Amino acid sequence: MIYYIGAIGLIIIGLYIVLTKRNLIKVIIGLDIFETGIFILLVCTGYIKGGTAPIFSKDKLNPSLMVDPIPQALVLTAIVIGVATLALALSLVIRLYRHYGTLDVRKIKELKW
Amino acid sequence: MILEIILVLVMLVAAVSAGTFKNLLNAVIAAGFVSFIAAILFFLLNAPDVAMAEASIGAALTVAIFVIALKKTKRHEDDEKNS
Amino acid sequence: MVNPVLLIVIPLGLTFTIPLFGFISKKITKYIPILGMIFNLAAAITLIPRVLQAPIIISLGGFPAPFGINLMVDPLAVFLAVLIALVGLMISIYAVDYIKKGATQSYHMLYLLLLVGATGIVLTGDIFNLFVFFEILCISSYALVAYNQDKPGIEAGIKYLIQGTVGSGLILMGIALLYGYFGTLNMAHIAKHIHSITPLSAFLPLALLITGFGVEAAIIPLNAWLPDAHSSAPSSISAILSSIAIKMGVYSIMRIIFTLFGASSLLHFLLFIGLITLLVGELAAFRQNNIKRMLAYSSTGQIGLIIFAFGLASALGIKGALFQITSHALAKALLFLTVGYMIYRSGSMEIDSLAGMGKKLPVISLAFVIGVFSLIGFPPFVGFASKFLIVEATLVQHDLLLTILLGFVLLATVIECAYFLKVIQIIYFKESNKDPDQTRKNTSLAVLIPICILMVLVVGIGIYPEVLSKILNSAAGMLLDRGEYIRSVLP
Amino acid sequence: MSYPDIIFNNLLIVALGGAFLTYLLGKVSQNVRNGFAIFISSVLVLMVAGLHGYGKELVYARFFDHPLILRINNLSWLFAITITVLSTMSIIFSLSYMKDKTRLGLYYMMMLLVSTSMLGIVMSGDLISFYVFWEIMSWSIFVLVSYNKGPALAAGLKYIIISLAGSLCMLVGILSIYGNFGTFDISQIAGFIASAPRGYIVFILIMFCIAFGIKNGLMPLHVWVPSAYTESPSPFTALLSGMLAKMGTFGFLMIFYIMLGSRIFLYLGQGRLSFHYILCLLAGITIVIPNFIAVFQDDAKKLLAWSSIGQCGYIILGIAFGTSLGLAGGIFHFFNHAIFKALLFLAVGAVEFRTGGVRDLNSLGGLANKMPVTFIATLVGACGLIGIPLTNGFVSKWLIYKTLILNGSPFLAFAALIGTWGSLLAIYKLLHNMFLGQLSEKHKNIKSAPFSMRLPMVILCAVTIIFGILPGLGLNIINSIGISLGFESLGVNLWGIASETGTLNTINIFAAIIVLVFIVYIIFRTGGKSVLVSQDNSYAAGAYVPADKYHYTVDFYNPFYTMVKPWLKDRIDQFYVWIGKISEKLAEFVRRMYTGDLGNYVIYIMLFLAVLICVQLIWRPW
Amino acid sequence: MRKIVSLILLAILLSGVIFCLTEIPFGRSLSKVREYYIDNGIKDTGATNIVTSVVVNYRGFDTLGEVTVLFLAAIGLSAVLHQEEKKPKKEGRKSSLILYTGCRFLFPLTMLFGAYIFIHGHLTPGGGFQGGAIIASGFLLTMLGCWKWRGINKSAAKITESIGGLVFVVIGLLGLLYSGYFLANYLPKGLPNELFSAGIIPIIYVAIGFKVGAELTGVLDRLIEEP
Repeated sequence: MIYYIGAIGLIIIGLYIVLTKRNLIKVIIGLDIFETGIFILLVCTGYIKGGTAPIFSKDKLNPSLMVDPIPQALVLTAIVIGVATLALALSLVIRLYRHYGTLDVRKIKELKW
Repeated sequence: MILEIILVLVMLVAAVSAGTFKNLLNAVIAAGFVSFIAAILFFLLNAPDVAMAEASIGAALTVAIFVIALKKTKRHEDDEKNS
Repeated sequence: MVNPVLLIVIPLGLTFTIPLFGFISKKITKYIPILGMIFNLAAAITLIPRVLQAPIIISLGGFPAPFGINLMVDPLAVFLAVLIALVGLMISIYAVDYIKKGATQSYHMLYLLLLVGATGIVLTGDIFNLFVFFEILCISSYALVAYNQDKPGIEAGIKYLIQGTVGSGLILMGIALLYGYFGTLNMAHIAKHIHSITPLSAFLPLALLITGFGVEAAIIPLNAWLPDAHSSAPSSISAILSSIAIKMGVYSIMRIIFTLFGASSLLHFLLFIGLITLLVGELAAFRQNNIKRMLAYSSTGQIGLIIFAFGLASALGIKGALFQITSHALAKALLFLTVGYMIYRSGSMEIDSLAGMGKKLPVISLAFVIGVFSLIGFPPFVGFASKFLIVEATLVQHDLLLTILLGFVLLATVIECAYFLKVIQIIYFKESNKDPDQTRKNTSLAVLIPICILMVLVVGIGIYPEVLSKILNSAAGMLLDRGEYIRSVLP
Repeated sequence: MSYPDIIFNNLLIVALGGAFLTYLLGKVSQNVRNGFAIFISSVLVLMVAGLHGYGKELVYARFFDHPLILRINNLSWLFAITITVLSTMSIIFSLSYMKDKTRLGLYYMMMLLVSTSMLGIVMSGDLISFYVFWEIMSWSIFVLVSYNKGPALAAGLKYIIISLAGSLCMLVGILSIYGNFGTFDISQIAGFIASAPRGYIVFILIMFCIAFGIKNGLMPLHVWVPSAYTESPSPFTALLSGMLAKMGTFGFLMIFYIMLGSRIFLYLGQGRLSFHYILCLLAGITIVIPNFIAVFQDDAKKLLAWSSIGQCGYIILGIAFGTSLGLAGGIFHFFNHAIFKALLFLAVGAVEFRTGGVRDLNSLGGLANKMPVTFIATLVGACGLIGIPLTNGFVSKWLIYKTLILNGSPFLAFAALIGTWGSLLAIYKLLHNMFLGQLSEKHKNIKSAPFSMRLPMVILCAVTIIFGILPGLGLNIINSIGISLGFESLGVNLWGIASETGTLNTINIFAAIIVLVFIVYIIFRTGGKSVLVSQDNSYAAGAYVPADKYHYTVDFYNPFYTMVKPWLKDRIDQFYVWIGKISEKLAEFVRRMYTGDLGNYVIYIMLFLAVLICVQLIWRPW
Repeated sequence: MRKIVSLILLAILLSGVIFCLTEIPFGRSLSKVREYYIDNGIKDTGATNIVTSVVVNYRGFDTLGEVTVLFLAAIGLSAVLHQEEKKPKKEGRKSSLILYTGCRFLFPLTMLFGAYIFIHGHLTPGGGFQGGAIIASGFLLTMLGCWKWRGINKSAAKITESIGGLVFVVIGLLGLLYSGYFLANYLPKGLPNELFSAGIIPIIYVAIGFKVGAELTGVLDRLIEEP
């Protein structure tokens, strides 16, 4: 249960940062936290109380208690996608800073209407 | 159980502070800390693979990329390039 | 017998080889996308007759449907794959000559990967796999929008990226909730059990997915990235974004609503969203003086029309929507390519700077006119056929409300006519104030070929729309019939 | 396979191919192209003439799974022959008129394309091909109207927007017919529609009438006409006013009497509220007001434009009134108006060509001696327009009056009469200000119109007079049309109509005119001679007045104008302009939604999500 | 103002999420496919680490896409940060001796650790991505700490990326060739818990490891070079 709280908390906090902060780096940090929250949520859906990791490291393991491996695979994928997006975003931010001299989204308004 | 509660609370606090820190470097470090605790939580959730991925990618590389980007741009949330 | 998975894998492999070729010679790299797209086009066309009998299920890794990932190749998917390959081929030919500066090698890789993502989206039958390919599509388009590193390009790129990432985060959240409910990712499997939970508790995943994909589909008010991205990207990228990428968002939304959730009663709501999108898009385009921005807003409007047609939820309506997708893809690609070349000539995106193009670039201007007429829906161009189908589909339902909404749709068409024909008058019947610079005179073949082919297609399909009728009928039927989908994936 | 079959099967192909071939030949040489354009148009005349009295239908293509049908009957034939003749005339006229213009290939191709699309319209046997040709015609007109740059662009834009609105209404009508009856074939629809509820029929009629009324310049929808007629090149204006606007007339005929049939159309609603009576009232308004607006125009083509709106009113009145006499009058007036209005526009074009593009009536005058043929042409056209006996206009107007009086609708008759006064004043102003009065200094050494301009004018004059003297030529066909549309026959002979409803015999009138002319001649001979006085020996208060001060064509009808001025504002046009302004403001407002602020955009996304959730929670669509 | 609006919107979202999560009991997986993977995992793929078998084999197509996304990030970065003229490398500042020695001492160990991780991906937790990330962090260490760092060998990194991707694709296509399914596990499964087992999984994971390492390193290197 507490994990759910953590996950939802991260999601909400992350989105709140994205929505309210004006600094692009802050926005990207918010996205990072948001995605972390989703990862926890996703892993939680596969959790089994008192279960074990889905690895047959030794023989005497109860298969019915192994947690669901699928969400872990998904999260693994999602983490990599997240870091890819993040790297691209930051490289764009670096270029943007060179063009505008600021990272304040209120001041980055060349394109509008 | 109590450990998990503490961890989650610390994580949320770190997340909030990542939002509130004016100094972006602190914010980034706080975000990395969030990922780090998330990795621990993953481990507690019997997801060692995810834990490793989160620790190595989320907590280490992400922070590194952030720091590099900060080095290229600026440290503080609302100061301008003086040029 | 060509395995549909090759449609995704061969271009992907070619992308990986591009750097290796790059070591041999820089020249080769820009022809590789053409190669891949030619293969895709041929393969997809060969798939059509088989798919018309029965949808093809490809289970990857040899694991049965709910356990492994499976490709669900139904007429709709094949049709869209053909469309992607066709437009992609045209634009890659165009790019051979158009893309000169910048990291050209990276451009071609990103472009090919974008098409891979689009093809994957239409072919896959697994929701998380859909998400992955969607990410491929989005990330490559973020990078491509910012390709020519100028001020607007970068700004548009970062804005697009932030909005897109929020959207994909929402999608991932929706997938997480779906997995929490059903413990499976196979779309057919979810669709089978979708009614095991109350609609009220299924609404959040639905809303999350619609919003997430809606960002890419550019439905009002999620389309804020679109005009910026389209106006500041290289024109070839604007073309591919406008004719393929946003359609993929629409496709995903439709897949989710029709097949995954079967939420057919939500479609009435969709009707209004489509109408609002249409009107706002056309009105916003009305007062633009940046030609590419105008085209971008008009794309929003056309998307609205497509969603409206889908919202009719009748076989005829869906056929009309698919036809509209086709016509808009062809016409808008044509428009962006021609406008791109005009801009490259005049060196400015202001509409007034296009004056006198009718003399300078006769063929290009003719292509522009044909594209515009097709968008407005004048016969005998392809746009007329789609508009015909949509109006017919609206009227055969004998619903007063629908007729009134249709009135608004046609009003939007009139607005579109107003601003587009103004541009045509400027191109043809205004004297250019400054003489063209003599440095770049000859229109290169690589630019002319795709434009001419698209022109021929726009006119040809417009004169003989029967060509697409068969596959579109079966595609519409397939999209409406969830049971068939589920049965064919999970026997 | 007889000749008519061959002609009929290949007519549109020849027309279309000729259009594109003309453009291509233009790349080779100018003269070849011009010659070929004339050749093609005259070939079309011959082909259509060969189809006289020939009825057939043929499925020439399929759109989706609907067959597209070509069909020809007397009505189509009458329209087709008029189309081809007029387009030939205006193309011949263009030879010298357009000589020094640019992008002539486009011009000639579009002229031929327009006539092709009109042939398609009148010969289309199903609603899809009707709509397709209609739209092709619309955008070709758009290209041709905006052909003269400058103010023409605004006119063209105004035209195409209004026209598109109309044709979209028509599309709605067509497809809703299909939705109800499942066919596009006009003759089949005629079978089905009898059983349809009256309200639905009225809806369909309104949808179609908007489109046709727009093309025809029916009163509340006429706003595009003056500017478009004024700005387009004169030969095309002749075609536009002569034929293109009349496509609306054809549409009215088609939907009222072919698709609905008179016995349904005439009994929609009862008494004064019946559909056709309301249409007649609109037509009456269209007759009165534009004719008087025309009186006060100073631009020759604008004047003619307004007066053709008025004349279209006569046509619609005759057609919508729905008696056999009225129908005959309407159709015949369509034909006559096509002829003499084209004649007038060509004449004005000739003057414009010679005087170097001067259309302002206040600065012209006294050209009668300089350009005699043009003057005669204008005179004949004017007589036709007013309806002087021995011109075709007289016959058709007489038929219409007769109908109105016989069927006892005094208001409409009065309106028609007033309209005639208006047109009389207007056309006399045109005639006088251009040809009579004082020749202004700068037109002293002006040459007569070139042959290629005189030829079409002469031909059209001849037609005008012939059909005035021998109206039976036209009335025979029109009578057969009326019969085929289910009206009782009129006793038509070569000299007119001899029936108990209305007797018209042009022989008597002819004799009377001869006698009258003789008497007048006698009177003038015996009466005091008028003495020509040189201008120089006339003095104003003892001061010598230079010759050009005598230019008394300025402010023609000024007192009358000051009298009725307040009633003659074109409020409808202002209304449309107001709509345009409003929509622009709206567009400007909507754009503001996209503030360049990224934060707002993300908020939009969350807003949409929240709205979706709320919709689901409250409305529960699923 | 903006804060209030966003709080309201997030509150709506939060209510919705909570409403949904009441339907998803915590700690009790509703998965319909879990048992299948747990039971047949070893038999199908031969990997004792079920997550790995899922990642590489059951859902290998996702992983291909995932690799592609990372690849995309790398080339997108090079496209966005592309410079026409190559400016001369600035001298990296001299770092202290201790740091320098420490880096040089740690770098091989990190490499080894990463390699171990992705080679044993099918037996123990971890795999190509984790290993690649660790390798990249090793390079990062040298970039930060080493004296006169003058960039990695770009072309080598490129070649590694391409080869890695190609290996993945080619193995998949061979599967299509042999057993008719893309990414089918056609190699001998071997015995569980042995290094050389699980058919194609180790090969793919090694390829992924190299690829990911090269890509992440390239990304970091590109970012650091950016003036």
